[in-house]
Amino acid sequence: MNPGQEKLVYTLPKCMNDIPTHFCPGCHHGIIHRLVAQAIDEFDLQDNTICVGSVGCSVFIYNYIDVDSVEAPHGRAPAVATGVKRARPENFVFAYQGDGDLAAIGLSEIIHCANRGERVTIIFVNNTVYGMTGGQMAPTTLVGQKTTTSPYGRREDKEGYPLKMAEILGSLEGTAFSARVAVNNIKNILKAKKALKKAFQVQLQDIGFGFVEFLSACPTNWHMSPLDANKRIETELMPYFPLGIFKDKINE
Amino acid sequence: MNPGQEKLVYTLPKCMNDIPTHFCPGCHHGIIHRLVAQAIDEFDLQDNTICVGSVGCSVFIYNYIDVDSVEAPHGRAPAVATGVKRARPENFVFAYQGDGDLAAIGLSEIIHCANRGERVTIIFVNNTVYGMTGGQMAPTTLVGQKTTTSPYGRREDKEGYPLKMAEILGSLEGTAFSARVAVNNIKNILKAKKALKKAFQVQLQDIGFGFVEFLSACPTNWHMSPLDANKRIETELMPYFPLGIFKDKINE
Amino acid sequence: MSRIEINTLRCKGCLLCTSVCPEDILIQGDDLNTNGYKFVICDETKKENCRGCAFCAEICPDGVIEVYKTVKSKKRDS
Amino acid sequence: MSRIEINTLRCKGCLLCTSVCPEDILIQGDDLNTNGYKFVICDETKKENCRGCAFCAEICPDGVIEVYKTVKSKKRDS
Amino acid sequence: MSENKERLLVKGNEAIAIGAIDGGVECYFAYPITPQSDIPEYLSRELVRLGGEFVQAESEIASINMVLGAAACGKRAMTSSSSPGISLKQEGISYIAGSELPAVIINITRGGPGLGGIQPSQGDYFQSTRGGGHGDYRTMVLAPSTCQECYDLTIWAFDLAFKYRNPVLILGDAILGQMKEPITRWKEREINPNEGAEWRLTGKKGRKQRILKSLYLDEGAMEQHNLRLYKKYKSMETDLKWEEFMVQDADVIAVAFGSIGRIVKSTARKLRGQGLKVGVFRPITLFPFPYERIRELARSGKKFITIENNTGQMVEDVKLALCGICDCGFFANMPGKVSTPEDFIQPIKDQFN
Amino acid sequence: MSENKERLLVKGNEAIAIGAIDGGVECYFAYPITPQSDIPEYLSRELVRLGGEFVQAESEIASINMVLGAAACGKRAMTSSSSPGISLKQEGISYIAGSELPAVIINITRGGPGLGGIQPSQGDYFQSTRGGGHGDYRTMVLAPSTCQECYDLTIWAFDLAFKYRNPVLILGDAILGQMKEPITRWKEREINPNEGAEWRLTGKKGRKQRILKSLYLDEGAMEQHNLRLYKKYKSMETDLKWEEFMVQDADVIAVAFGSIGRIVKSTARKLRGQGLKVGVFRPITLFPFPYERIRELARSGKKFITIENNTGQMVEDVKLALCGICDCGFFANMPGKVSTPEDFIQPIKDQFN
Amino acid sequence: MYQDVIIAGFGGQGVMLIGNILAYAAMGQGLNVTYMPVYGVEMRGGTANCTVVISDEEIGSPIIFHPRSIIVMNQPSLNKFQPRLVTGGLLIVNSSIVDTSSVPKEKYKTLLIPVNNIADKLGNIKMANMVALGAWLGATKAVDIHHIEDAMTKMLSSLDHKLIELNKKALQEGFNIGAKKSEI
Amino acid sequence: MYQDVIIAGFGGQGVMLIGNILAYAAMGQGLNVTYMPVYGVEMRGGTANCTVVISDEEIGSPIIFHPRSIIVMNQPSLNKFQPRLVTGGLLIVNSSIVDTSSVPKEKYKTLLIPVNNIADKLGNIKMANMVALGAWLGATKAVDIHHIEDAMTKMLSSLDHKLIELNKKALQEGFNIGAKKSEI
Ligand SMILES: Cc1ncc(C[n+]2csc(CCOP(=O)(O)OP(=O)(O)O)c2C)c(N)n1
Ligand SMILES: Cc1ncc(C[n+]2csc(CCOP(=O)(O)OP(=O)(O)O)c2C)c(N)n1
Ligand code: SF4
Ligand code: SF4
Ligand code: SF4
Ligand code: SF4
Ligand code: SF4
Ligand code: SF4
Ligand SMILES: [Mg+2]
Ligand SMILES: [Mg+2]
Repeated sequence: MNPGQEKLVYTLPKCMNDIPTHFCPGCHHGIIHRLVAQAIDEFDLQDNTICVGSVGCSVFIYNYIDVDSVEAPHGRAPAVATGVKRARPENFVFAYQGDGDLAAIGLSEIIHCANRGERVTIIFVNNTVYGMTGGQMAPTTLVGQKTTTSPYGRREDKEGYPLKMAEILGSLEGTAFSARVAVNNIKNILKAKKALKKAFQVQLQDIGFGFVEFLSACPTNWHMSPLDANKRIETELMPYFPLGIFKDKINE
Repeated sequence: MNPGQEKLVYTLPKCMNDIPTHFCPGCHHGIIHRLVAQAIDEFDLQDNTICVGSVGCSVFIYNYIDVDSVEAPHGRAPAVATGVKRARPENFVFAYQGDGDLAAIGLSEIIHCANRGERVTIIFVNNTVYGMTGGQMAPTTLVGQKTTTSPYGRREDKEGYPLKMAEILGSLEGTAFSARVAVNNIKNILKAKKALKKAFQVQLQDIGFGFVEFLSACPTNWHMSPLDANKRIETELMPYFPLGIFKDKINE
Repeated sequence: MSRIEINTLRCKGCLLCTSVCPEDILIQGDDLNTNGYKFVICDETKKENCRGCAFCAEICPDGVIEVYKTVKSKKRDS
Repeated sequence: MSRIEINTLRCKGCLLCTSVCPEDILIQGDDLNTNGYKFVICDETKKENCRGCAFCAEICPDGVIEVYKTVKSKKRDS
Repeated sequence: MSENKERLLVKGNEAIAIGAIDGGVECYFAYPITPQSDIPEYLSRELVRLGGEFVQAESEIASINMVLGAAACGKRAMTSSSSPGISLKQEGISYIAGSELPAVIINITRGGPGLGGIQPSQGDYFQSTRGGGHGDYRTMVLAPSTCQECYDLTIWAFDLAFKYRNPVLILGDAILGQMKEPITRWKEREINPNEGAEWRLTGKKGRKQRILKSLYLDEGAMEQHNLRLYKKYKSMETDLKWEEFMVQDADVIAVAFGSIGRIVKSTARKLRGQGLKVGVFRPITLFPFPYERIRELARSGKKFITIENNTGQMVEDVKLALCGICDCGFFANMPGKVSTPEDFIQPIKDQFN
Repeated sequence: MSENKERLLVKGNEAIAIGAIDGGVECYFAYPITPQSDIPEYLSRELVRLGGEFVQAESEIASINMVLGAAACGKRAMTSSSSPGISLKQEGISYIAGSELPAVIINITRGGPGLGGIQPSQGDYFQSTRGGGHGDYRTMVLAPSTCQECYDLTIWAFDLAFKYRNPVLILGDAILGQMKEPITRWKEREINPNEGAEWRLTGKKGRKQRILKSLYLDEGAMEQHNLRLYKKYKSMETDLKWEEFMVQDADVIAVAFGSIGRIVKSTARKLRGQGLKVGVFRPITLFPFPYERIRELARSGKKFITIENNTGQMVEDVKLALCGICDCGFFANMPGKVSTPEDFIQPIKDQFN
Repeated sequence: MYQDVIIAGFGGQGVMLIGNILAYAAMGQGLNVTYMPVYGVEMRGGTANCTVVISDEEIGSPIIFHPRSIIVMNQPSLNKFQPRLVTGGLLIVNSSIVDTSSVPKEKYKTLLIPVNNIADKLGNIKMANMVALGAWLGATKAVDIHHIEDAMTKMLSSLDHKLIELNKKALQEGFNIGAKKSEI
Repeated sequence: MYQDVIIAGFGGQGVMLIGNILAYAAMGQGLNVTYMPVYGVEMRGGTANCTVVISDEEIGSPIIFHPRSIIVMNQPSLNKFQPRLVTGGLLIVNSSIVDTSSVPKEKYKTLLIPVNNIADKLGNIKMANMVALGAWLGATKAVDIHHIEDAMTKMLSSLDHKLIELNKKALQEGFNIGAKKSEI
């Protein structure tokens, strides 16, 4: 290419459909969707992937990422993914779940899936609320945080402390990779990409269960502007939900 | 009392009914039932206790321990106990669950109950199999152990490793006491009594959730004589499931 | 001499008690009870040694054993 | 000079892009698009400084931005 | 509607929550799901303020089992959800029925099957009236069609639950849950400290142990238990409830429940305007079902058409009522289709031929 | 029964497991529960030996959802359980039906409600035939009455599941699951690698993306979906199946299914011995139900009695069939009561008056 | 007395609020009323709408497929609901942002009102919804304006007094326009 | 040809095994047969029983409330099942451990056989069940003994040859006694 010549350096990932999203302004789901799609492209997996969608604001993931997809009932994506992977071990299988989905109703399924060491990759979007249903308390809601069902703020002696899924799953033998990342700034986005890559690799290399927890903003239900919500990730979420890698069998 | 005079030093706890048990010969459920009953007597709780039974070989606990009782569906005792305790915080509430009940179908309920710090006490009997239904694999079945549904032995790469519930629950903020004990010999029985006492105290003193995991023999489904089964507790279970206290807010 | 009472009708012959008795007093008998179990009995030759420690009763899954302890004559009344 | 293209119809005016642009090129405009959002535009005065770093595009939740980089003339062709 | 009392403009969901409060609910356990989340949102605020217990459970299964626990203590306990969530509660509901405990369960349905959608639908009629769980049990089922009824029937539901020691289900849909209408509160919240004193768990102090369970293994015990339950379900017929709207002189009676019931009333008014004698029969208790009254009306020579927002469920009950007298027409408003009075004009007219 | 082929003496549960293997099951997911645990026990050994997948799931919910996943890949997938476990699967079954996926679900029932007991019962008829889950869906329901039928119908169930892309339920009880009887295997296990090639998920290589889901939010979409499903359920009537036993000249026909069906046949033989012309009609497909054939028989003047091991469920279908022609007697053998042919003699005799 | 209306616009335009105020006012006047919002994920799309039915008789259906009047605050709402309006029905259009050339005028009683601009002039573009509601009232006289004002005071109680007064002014302004325009 | 039998005793007495062998043998002989065990928690109690029905016609009920014959290996089983035996039915009692004074003799064809002692004498008390099965066969002739032997060989395949031979001997011994006693 000649100097001065223009090159398209950033556009939608190949496996993503070029359509408007249904997300609210400033919702991180959109960013996370794209990171997942980039990873699929990077490993050239579009033709070979089966996506397991879940119920939550990400319910339309199959509209955005152009891969074969099946819809799991609320919380059951890890079980559905297990069924898919056992049926077609030759496929790359990932599921995408919210924090209500994964840490509340689906807690048993995710732990057992990880513990069995299923060769699947789980993308976990922790936005500390039930987004889709209008901002109710989630198992990851911070202590003191007001939601529509914790109108007086989450009380640690009644509702307990937020669950740290990346740590809990990281402690299980079957988990080959577990990390917590964020997409609130460019540095963290780069780290998130690396983590995603590893969570893909542990499946592709038949090592075990792969897991990435994303801290994610929900401006709508946090009742914040998108920019303030984005800031909250760092100021309020990270102190309780530290970013980091909690298990990495590739580097062991 | 005069020297040479006789004194009854061991008989059934006051709150236990004097009836034959339905357990198989050498089953530890019988010992654990009695330890629980002794603790109830010790704290003088018989009149004030509500017991939540579960589904498993211990399903008839209410026939043996003479306290008000309600029967929970398989795995849901922690949720039922939550309902009971919220309804009647003035009562002492305990549930008694097997490993299939607590660590398989009821995993979500026990973790959330502990995480909320519900003021209830959970007695967990880990005999590494589904006793009542005839010896199927449990989440606590040891790697390599043959059961009726793991006829080739539990395979770590397909079924994963046994879950260590006392450790997992101990790691949650809401848990005030968590320990693993055994009743295979007198020394361990004494330790078990102490642990039980603390698991009662954290509820009585409104500190949080109390949990005791008992390693328990199931001669029938281990296809062992009662004595051999009793030995297996030490030779095979303890190396993987170490006895110990994993959380103790009383001593903190 | 302390002593134990065995409710032989309820004994299931699991022998756990035999594994903890410091004096090896408990042994399996030859008879079946009405439930078809070979219940344990006291070894008549050792019976006298019973310490009343209640280990046997503590471990018996079926609550079959009651223990009577005799206060040692050396001790003062209390 | 590198440059970006903004699909203003799809922009939701969240302004995340403005928070990461090292050159502060992106600003909120005054107009609403057909979805009722005040979409972002390039600050015409700073536009030229665009580095083609694609930070804005990386963070945009709605995939609104495409980035075209101009190969620096100092570098050799590759 | 009393003109003197203050009227509140509230959603059906809120009317249910307010009805629960005035009906004396002490413990409420739920898990969010559209289109009923206003109920937990309201009660997390108001019930907690009044000193009641609200737990947002980790799942629908946990919440129904918390209800079981609180109900065993003789408390007025409630849970609410929507179709898929209610499916998940089926095992628990069966246990509550089997253990003969009182409980109020709200189902503000959505369209199914599966994830379906949050549109109005009456697809859960069978599940509600035939005991979607296992075993031969029944829940009482009440179907409101206005916000006022949402309030009234919730209060009644608690009374019935304790009268029969049985779960009582309120079956609404997205229209009822989401629409706002004025309601009048007519009941003061009161908690009866002696309710269930004969059977509830309190610790056995001063009396014999109580065991609340559904396990019956001894020979003949389960048979007896089932027979007793069966008789209890039969006895519920003393609490039948329905609305008759212009049936007296009607030639054709449209049978419809819940939100469709009110919409069909609009249709009937329109058709009366066209000179057609149309009446509406709206069952309010879906179980027990007012078979006898329908049979009576049929004997007087009227024609029937059932209209539902599903592919045909209550129509079976109407047919069972009409058995041997006449048949029943049926019009299926497909789940997901938002119905308007116009939709039902032709189907009803067709009955006149 | 061919006398040449080797006969195996197996439990009904095992016959189902063997039927699953010969029917080409590739993935089986289950959770233990009496009285069906022989199925996972058999398949954990034999299916795994043949290279199939068996996962003992952590719960009934997980297992039905694993079935959903495997079914989405076009595999012959199965789960089995018993009443309370089946209640827990209702949400998943509704999703599978809503997503139009093939699956075989075995319910070897116990007595309910609640924990109930492991005694024989037919208390889950409504749940099975009316879609115990939410929404307007149906599962095909097959009711074997011998171990041979356990085997035969399991094979057929897989074929039907793929034919209709719908869950097919086998409804047995503790008698059938636990009794041993000789069976003859007549089918070789074969796996069709192209089954479901038009819709299954394999990765999109070489074609457009496929989405298997039950969510329909766009205006009119759910309505259309429900309409299509409704038509599909109607079309299942081409696969109706039942047994007629001495009905030709019968004055009274006893209608009974499953294990009760075979026991009533013994009663009929006894009554024939007493000179009473009794026949037995045994529906084998419970959904779709053979309404038309029963109606036909009724038109020829026969009397009917339904006998069930519950308080009256299938009798509603028989009544719906007979609607307007005649009524139907009913005898309830209470769940938990182990029935013998003698129990039914008097009730049937009573029909002759 | 019977009246129904569908009110539709962008999420931020306050269409649900004026629907609520209208319903509340109707109740205050002793009428029967139903208010039916869209709900759930439908709201994520960025448009919102609600239906209000007012009557002195029992109200059957709270859902109206062919409304007697509609208030459309943006283009997509016009496109969606105008075809369903009954012939001769009342069509109130926010002409500040809707392409008025696309508005059919013959079949309906059409009021093109630049509610955004009017509100802007009054001091706050956010009150455009009140102008629209006022216009509808002026045209239909379905509910007394003082009941609307009471309802408004109750619903906007979190705002300071001055803002409420401004809102009332916007309502009145709209009412006047509506009344005048519909006389023609 | 029709025959049914309930076989009952303690868990360890092998009653399920002989029920299975009998069913298997009947199948080998080309007959229809059903075998119905008790199952689940009922077995925890320590007693076990099963029902075998053999017929050359289709078998309706595998469950028999009034059996034509019963084999009771212990006292509780006698107490439970004897009252249900049809008048004139065959009652085989393990008289080694059952209180024979409690056995009614007139109403039934009663065979008191000390199967424990016989088995013990033959070398292993565990074969008492085979003696009892043999006795039943001797009395009923329901199935050819060689089919029983085939079935036994198949079912006991894990045992060594010598033990199988011993079991056959026990069966034969029982058969002889049963045949002889029932001639009387
Ligand atoms: C069984 C069941 N229960 C409840 C719901 C309602 N529901 C849909 S999404 C959701 C939670 C969404 O929260 P989360 O998983 O955190 O995802 P987010 O929307 O925040 O991304 C709930 C409770 C459902 N669809 N199914
Ligand atoms: C929903 C449901 N699923 C399954 C069962 C069957 N079941 C009864 S007990 C049990 C497991 C028993 O194992 P465990 O909890 O370990 O207790 P144990 O008998 O070993 O003491 C199972 C699976 C049931 N009753 N309900
Ligand atoms: S509600 Fe929250 S999570 Fe859902 S789309 Fe909006 S911002 Fe995103
Ligand atoms: S099966 Fe196992 S756990 Fe159950 S009673 Fe017997 S020995 Fe105990
Ligand atoms: S009390 Fe102690 S010494 Fe006496 S028999 Fe028991 S264990 Fe042995
Ligand atoms: S421990 Fe108890 S049951 Fe076991 S042998 Fe000893 S006395 Fe008998
Ligand atoms: S590419 Fe870089 S410099 Fe250019 S506008 Fe985007 S963030 Fe700014
Ligand atoms: S990040 Fe994207 S959607 Fe947000 S303002 Fe920038 S371009 Fe618009
Ligand atoms: Mg969330
Ligand atoms: Mg266990």
